[in-house]
Amino acid sequence: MSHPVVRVLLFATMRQLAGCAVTEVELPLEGASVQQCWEVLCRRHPQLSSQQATVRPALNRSYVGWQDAVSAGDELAFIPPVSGGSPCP
Amino acid sequence: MSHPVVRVLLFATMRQLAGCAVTEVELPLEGASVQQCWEVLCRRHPQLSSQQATVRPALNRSYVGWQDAVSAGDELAFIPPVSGGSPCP
Amino acid sequence: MPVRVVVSEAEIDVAAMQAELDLTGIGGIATFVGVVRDPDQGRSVSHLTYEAYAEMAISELRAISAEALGREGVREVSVQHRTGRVDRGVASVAVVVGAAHRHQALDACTYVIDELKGRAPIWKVAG
Amino acid sequence: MPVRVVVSEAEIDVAAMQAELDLTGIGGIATFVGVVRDPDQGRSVSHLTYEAYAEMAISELRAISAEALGREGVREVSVQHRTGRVDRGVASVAVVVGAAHRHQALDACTYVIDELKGRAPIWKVAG
Repeated sequence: MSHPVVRVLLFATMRQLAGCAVTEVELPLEGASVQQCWEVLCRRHPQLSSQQATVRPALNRSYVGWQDAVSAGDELAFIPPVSGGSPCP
Repeated sequence: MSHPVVRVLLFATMRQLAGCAVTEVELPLEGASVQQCWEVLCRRHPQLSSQQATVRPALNRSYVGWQDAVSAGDELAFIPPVSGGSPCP
Repeated sequence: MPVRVVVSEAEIDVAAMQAELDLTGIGGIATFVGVVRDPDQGRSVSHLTYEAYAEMAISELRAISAEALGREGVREVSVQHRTGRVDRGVASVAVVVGAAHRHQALDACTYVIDELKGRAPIWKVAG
Repeated sequence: MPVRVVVSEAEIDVAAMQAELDLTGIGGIATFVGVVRDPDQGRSVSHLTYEAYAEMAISELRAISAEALGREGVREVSVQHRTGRVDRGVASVAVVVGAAHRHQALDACTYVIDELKGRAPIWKVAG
């Protein structure tokens, strides 16, 4: 049986560090946590691991916690500090 | 010798009560106060006298106090409560 | 010229007011437009009529604008108020403020419209 | 429809956003426009480039707009953010709020732009 897979989207500094905008992560098990997906992602892209303190996870286009469960086919993103709007602090 | 004269402008409710938009007031003396001008005006238009608590005097297009001095040729107005802007309270 | 004040019967062109700003150093533009509200407290409103002591209103609005320009970051202030008949849904007043940062622009815009309502010799009248 | 959200490469037409509002019961329209500031901290800026997680940005901006609509008096919210290259002096973001009263409109406009900056997955990137 194949492992469940989630799509991981990478933006801005995360995209630049990883060198790709989209990747897939194979979960150790169905219902794995966001945190476990992050660890799998970082094994492939070790340069991302230092970013964990600054990114916020988003699952299927909503912010979630690191312990939330991920299912096969989900869209996962690790959102670096946002800087939209006008160029004000 | 003729008495000094000031122009008095009347707006909104003041204009409606007085029935005129502009009038002239003859001062009892040069350097009379805004208050004295008001009293002369109210002798001619007694229906205005009840408005004193709500109006603010303006001399030559700036708000002033009731005891400020008026000179011949000045433009005097008694500003009823303003209500410009959008129709919000 | 960082201050523009108009009190007139002419329709207010908000886009033109915004376009006239000198954008040097400006990161945020806050605009407030007051429109004749319909319905108002449950009643239908076809129009409002504004009367102004125009010369003094202009002088007060220039003073208010100068006070807003004295605030940190504020670079441009433009104010326009109509006189005469203004139909429902149409702008009776507009305030445009350009500033370096967004809160500077929004706060100064609030200041100008609040002071206008308290000090500018302009009245809604019957008719 | 009291909420409109656009995240796109298209130029922002603020006048069109304002014109699209349903003005029923509205007495005040507050608008914030963020423009690419030049100079910025003493340096000349030719343009900025914005990247967005567009689907999520739209979803967050809809949520923020709904929160603003939940405030007293707020009737209409329209938000637009650009992606890609935006030249200096050009709008990168615009927020338009229509409400019964002026402070409701101005406060809700401030709320939307503040939340946008904190939550919408949009980034300034090099290039």
